[in-house]
Amino acid sequence: MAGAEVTFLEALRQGLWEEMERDERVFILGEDVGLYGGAFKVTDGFSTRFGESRVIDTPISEAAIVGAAAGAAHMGLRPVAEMQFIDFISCAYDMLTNYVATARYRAGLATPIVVRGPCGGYVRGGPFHSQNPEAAFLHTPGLKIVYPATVRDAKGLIKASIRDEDPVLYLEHKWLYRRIKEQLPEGEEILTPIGKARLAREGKHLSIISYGATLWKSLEAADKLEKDDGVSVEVLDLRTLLPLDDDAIVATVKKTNKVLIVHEDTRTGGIAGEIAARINEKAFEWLDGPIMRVTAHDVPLPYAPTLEDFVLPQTDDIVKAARWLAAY
Amino acid sequence: MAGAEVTFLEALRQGLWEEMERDERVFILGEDVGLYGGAFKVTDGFSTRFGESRVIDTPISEAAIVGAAAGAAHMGLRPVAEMQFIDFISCAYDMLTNYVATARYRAGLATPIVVRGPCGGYVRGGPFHSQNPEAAFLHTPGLKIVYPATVRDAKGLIKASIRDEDPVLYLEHKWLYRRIKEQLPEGEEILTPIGKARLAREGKHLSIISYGATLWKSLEAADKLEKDDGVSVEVLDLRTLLPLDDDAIVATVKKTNKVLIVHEDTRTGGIAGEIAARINEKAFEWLDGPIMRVTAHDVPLPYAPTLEDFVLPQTDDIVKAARWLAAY
Amino acid sequence: MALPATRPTAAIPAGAALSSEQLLEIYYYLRLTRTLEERLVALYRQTKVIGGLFRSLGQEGESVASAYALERGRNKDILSPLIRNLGSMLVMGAQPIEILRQYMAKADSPTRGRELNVHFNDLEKGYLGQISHLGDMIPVMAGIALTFKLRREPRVGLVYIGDGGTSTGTFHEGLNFAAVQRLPMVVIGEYNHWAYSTPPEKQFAVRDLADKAKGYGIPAVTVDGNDVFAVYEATRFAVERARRGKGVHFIEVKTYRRKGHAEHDDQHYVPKDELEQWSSQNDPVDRYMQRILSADMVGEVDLKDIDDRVRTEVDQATDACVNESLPEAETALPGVYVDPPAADKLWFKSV
Amino acid sequence: MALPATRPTAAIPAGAALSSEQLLEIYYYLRLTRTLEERLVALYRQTKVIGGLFRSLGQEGESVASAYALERGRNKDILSPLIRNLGSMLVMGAQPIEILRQYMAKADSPTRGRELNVHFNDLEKGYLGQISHLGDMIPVMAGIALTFKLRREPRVGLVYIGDGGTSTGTFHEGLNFAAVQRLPMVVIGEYNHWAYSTPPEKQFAVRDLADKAKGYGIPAVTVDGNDVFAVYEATRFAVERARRGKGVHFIEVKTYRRKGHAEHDDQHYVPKDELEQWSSQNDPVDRYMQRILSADMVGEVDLKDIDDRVRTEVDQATDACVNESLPEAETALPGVYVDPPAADKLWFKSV
Ligand SMILES: Cc1ncc(C[n+]2csc(CCOP(=O)(O)OP(=O)(O)O)c2C)c(N)n1
Ligand SMILES: Cc1ncc(C[n+]2csc(CCOP(=O)(O)OP(=O)(O)O)c2C)c(N)n1
Ligand SMILES: [Mg+2]
Ligand SMILES: [Mg+2]
Repeated sequence: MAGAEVTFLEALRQGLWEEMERDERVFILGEDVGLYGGAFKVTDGFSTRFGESRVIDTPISEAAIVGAAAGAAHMGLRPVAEMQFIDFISCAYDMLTNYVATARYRAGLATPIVVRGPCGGYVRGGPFHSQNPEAAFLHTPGLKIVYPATVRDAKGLIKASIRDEDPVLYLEHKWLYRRIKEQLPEGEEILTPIGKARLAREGKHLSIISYGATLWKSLEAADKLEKDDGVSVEVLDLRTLLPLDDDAIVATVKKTNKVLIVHEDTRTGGIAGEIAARINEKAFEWLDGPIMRVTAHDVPLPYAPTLEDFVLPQTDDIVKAARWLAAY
Repeated sequence: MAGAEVTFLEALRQGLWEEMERDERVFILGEDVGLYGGAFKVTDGFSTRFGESRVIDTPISEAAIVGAAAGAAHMGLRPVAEMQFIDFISCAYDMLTNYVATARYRAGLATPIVVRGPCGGYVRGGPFHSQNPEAAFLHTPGLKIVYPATVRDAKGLIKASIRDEDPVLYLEHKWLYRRIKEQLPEGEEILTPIGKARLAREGKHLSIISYGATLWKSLEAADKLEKDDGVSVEVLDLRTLLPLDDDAIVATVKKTNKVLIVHEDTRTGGIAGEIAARINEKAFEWLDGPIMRVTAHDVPLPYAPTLEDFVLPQTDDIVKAARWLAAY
Repeated sequence: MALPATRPTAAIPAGAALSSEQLLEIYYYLRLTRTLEERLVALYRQTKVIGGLFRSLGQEGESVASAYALERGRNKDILSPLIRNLGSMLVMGAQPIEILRQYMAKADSPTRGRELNVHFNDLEKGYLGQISHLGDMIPVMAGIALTFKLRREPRVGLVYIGDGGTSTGTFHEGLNFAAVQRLPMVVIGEYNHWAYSTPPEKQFAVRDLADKAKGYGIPAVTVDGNDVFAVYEATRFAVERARRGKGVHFIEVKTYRRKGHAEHDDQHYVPKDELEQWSSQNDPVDRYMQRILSADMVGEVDLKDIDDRVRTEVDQATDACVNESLPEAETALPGVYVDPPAADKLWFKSV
Repeated sequence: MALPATRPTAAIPAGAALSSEQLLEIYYYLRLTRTLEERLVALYRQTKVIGGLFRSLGQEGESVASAYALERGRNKDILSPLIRNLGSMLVMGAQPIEILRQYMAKADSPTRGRELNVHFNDLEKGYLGQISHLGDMIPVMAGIALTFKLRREPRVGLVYIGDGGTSTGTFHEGLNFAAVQRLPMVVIGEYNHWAYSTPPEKQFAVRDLADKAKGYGIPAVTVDGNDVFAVYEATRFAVERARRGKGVHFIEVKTYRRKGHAEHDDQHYVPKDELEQWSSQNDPVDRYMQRILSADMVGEVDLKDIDDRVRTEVDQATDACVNESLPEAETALPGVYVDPPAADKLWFKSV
């Protein structure tokens, strides 16, 4: 039976809460996550319920936060480390890519940690509070990257990430926090499998592959194209970026024979490249047109609304690109 | 007139030396670069010639090395920062991507620094002395990445990087240091333009796009294919990875209609993806076969020769892949 | 650990050797900082400020006094402020209209709408804007001070770090490097009792930030950060010492962040009485006024004139820019590099 | 700053309370460390060692003594060694054959040929292998100690850091975090006079590593690192203190790296007389032997027996593995994750 409508942020909160109730090995550490409840209030009320020893306020030390999480994970705990803004994960880049991600492979060490934090733009955050770090970590065997776009997956993926045996980078788009709502079933446990994409919209003429905030802009564009142009667009929500769900990607390409990859991240070195390469290798013969990309422009994200709106991909950009590709 | 034969390492050394002789604003900082001359002796003899104030031994602090270089560059100096092994650049990831690369765009600050160091495998260095960091920085507007494969470019690109007005990551493959030799013309100044690829081998049937150590393995493969199969392979040496030379890439694709991208770096999230995406966008109609990749396997690089040889792309792998593509 | 809130209003230390013109100039910057921030709050409430708003209420004294101890002007000293060092930037010559334009992301703002609030530079005037990542400016300022040393220029670099910021790895690496190189650098550690919602005891296990200097082999002093004269004196001493080639100096200023981390923060985690005590009995501007008035070096009327002048300047600056336009969309593309001059405009913008 | 090279051979401190069995056990580990390394040098010269070879000659004392102060065995204390802490790992139960196999990248090495030298773990026995990136193990060990604290287990984490390693940001962040949390952790700072070719005065501006502890609000002690008893005593004190919930303790051991950074390094930058002095008059193993013999707690013959036993063990271990094969190529693929179980074998391997 359906429960009350909840926001993306509330669903994430519920998922964290349920896992902490379920498994006492789970604990949270990060800056201002305790009494204050985190910069975006994701852990609001947690320290009261679970105590300061399971909701640990740390110094401003991202490398120590991630490193300490790793050590605790080796000993059997299930740490969830918060980056106040995901932009600061860059300070833990060495610890995550060299220590954490390689631990199982090089030394047989289990390191089941979750590193999570608010990412993404469209919120006038400027160059250091709007970043999309997925591409910087895509190149890291040993790490998993999940990126929920829906309220349901916000909950289902945080729970799955905490239960995963390997380190997971959980990216939550702050533009979605309070913007989208959904009724979640009560009673039933929501777990979204890691590594599986989701068909967000069925279509015949063209496929859009996206995730996160641009998934919604892609869906908006799809509706517009259906209405205005009678073009039927399929939309695939990747949900997990590492490992990628090649089967789902190939399936939609083979179905529509045209693909547009949409991401908010800058173009060069963005994840669209990897996806394009895989489609080439696995479905080249099915392509009736070039794999095209709609992405941010290759600049640090500027602060002014006029600039940010231009730099980041908008629904109209997706519509224009899809129209061009459909007509190809 | 042609001078004596020099190694890749000696050419790099000469380039650094000449720039320090030419321009007193140029100075070097890094770990053990002074009296000791650096872990690979690239700066051997520099402190004697130029003094300790222009060849600065630093504490083990990669973020401080890069940050201090940036500050000095703002003031008009031309710092060349050495990472003892490029693997340790991960400790300066925040400083490079957030502070250095964005400085000009966000604040109009000139930051002409060079960050250089030995990278790459095939030398039994294990997971932390063999890394290929290019993909992790490809996603960084404001940074340039150069990767010489030849003795001439080792010299020409270090000189061009030092003279460039923007921050440059100069990657030198340690497997090439003493393995390749070349006669360099005396008297004439060698400057390799940043942003321009080099046609390393002309061919008709298929193009291999590569750089660094695998450029040589690709050339070896090309000779073998010519001899054994009569397949004429063109080989493009990228030389600069950021910004990529799209014109050169598109030109070779349009000429041979088949392309194999070869890099030593792990597959997922590697630079080949970006190249594949660009070819799709700019030369889709010219493709007579899928863009294929020969790369390392998606694991941290293991130490044992048997494992490393299997994980990293070898000449035979390139031969097999090219053969397959030629027959496509 | 809050300082005893009431302070003896001692006479002005002779050492300060500040003329009444200078005393009034300092007052001007204190007043300008506070008035300008109050104006920003008003604009914020009118949703004219695009992003967040960060206050330095209660910290204007240490910002202004520390910057005032520097040599200002072309090819003189350089400082790198934090988000609560608006006062320091104004002293170095940043203009109110530049601050207003930055916060409102105007086309004519120093960063042309690319960066926020006080994140901008003028190396000619002597300030280098911070980036958000705390600690990063310490190594960068070390590089600037290194340049002064290599060129044998009698210049000093001054950099601020918060009590929270001292926990970052970059703070450690940068300060250690500067100490080893004996660079002409002064670090102002701002003990303002909070790092967002985190109190000092959850940030470090030492009592004073000054204790941290012991690990770097550099001298340190702790001063009352709400005593303009104490901060000025300590900074001047440290700066001149550094200028003489004696190396890095650390100054801890004990002060208090009287507003939330940013305007959105309701400070529910802050003890109300503590807040009340600092604002009613330990306001740096009030204390400064008492001091200079009781020392008979300036008159009420002088201060009154400055208040009026400041109000006028802030009004004029506001009127001059509040209706300015935001940057043109495509101005987002140039200037990532010198070469290429602009980022590609993406294909879908023109199909 | 070299220590005065000759040491008074005082009687064994009563506090040590070590039985002659224990004294002999310590001697066994000292001898085993040195003999095993000499064997590795021989294998290195025969090019049987795949990568570089790192010696702890002159530092065996502090490694063995500090580890010996821990409670060993399942669910007991845990340490994280550096490349020169071979002795610490042996004390915790690492087997000579494991070390030999690691260096030779054998299929049956603890990491199955994936990682080098002493980079491997056995958390059951109580050691966590390092990664190359210096400083990273400090936060990781803090996380292990945090687990002990959260679970109220009477266990302690011990982690080593070199004089050079203390310059890293991760050292700072990890130690500060541990200090704030009052974790049961002991840090051994190894002042061995060199970081590759870099001397302490180019690494930091303090005299002793112990000075750095002052910045974290934790107690520190500096001991003669070549005095096995002094290191054992200091570590035992710090470990028990940590076990009682009193928090982090820092121990600086003054010692000397008598070989180059690695075998390839000819040490041309090292003053010959300094080297000679440390080896002839301040060798930790020689000093230990003098001490226990002069205290009449053991006899020459006991030591001789141990020397023979060690030689036999190292011979046997070598013979047992020297001709073992390297790992099968495709064993490189499994184990990046639990799920998926193995990395894809790339397409070109099978066309
Ligand atoms: C490396 C890094 N981590 C996290 C943040 C997020 N953040 C911004 S301000 C702040 C608190 C800073 O406290 P403090 O250094 O004491 O400065 P104050 O706000 O008190 O002036 C935090 C955690 C950041 N900016 N940089
Ligand atoms: C972050 C980082 N930077 C650089 C290196 C390269 N490196 C390996 S060992 C070493 C010197 C270490 O000196 P110290 O910490 O004193 O340890 P010791 O060798 O004396 O035992 C350096 C610079 C590294 N391993 N990690
Ligand atoms: Mg603070
Ligand atoms: Mg050392």
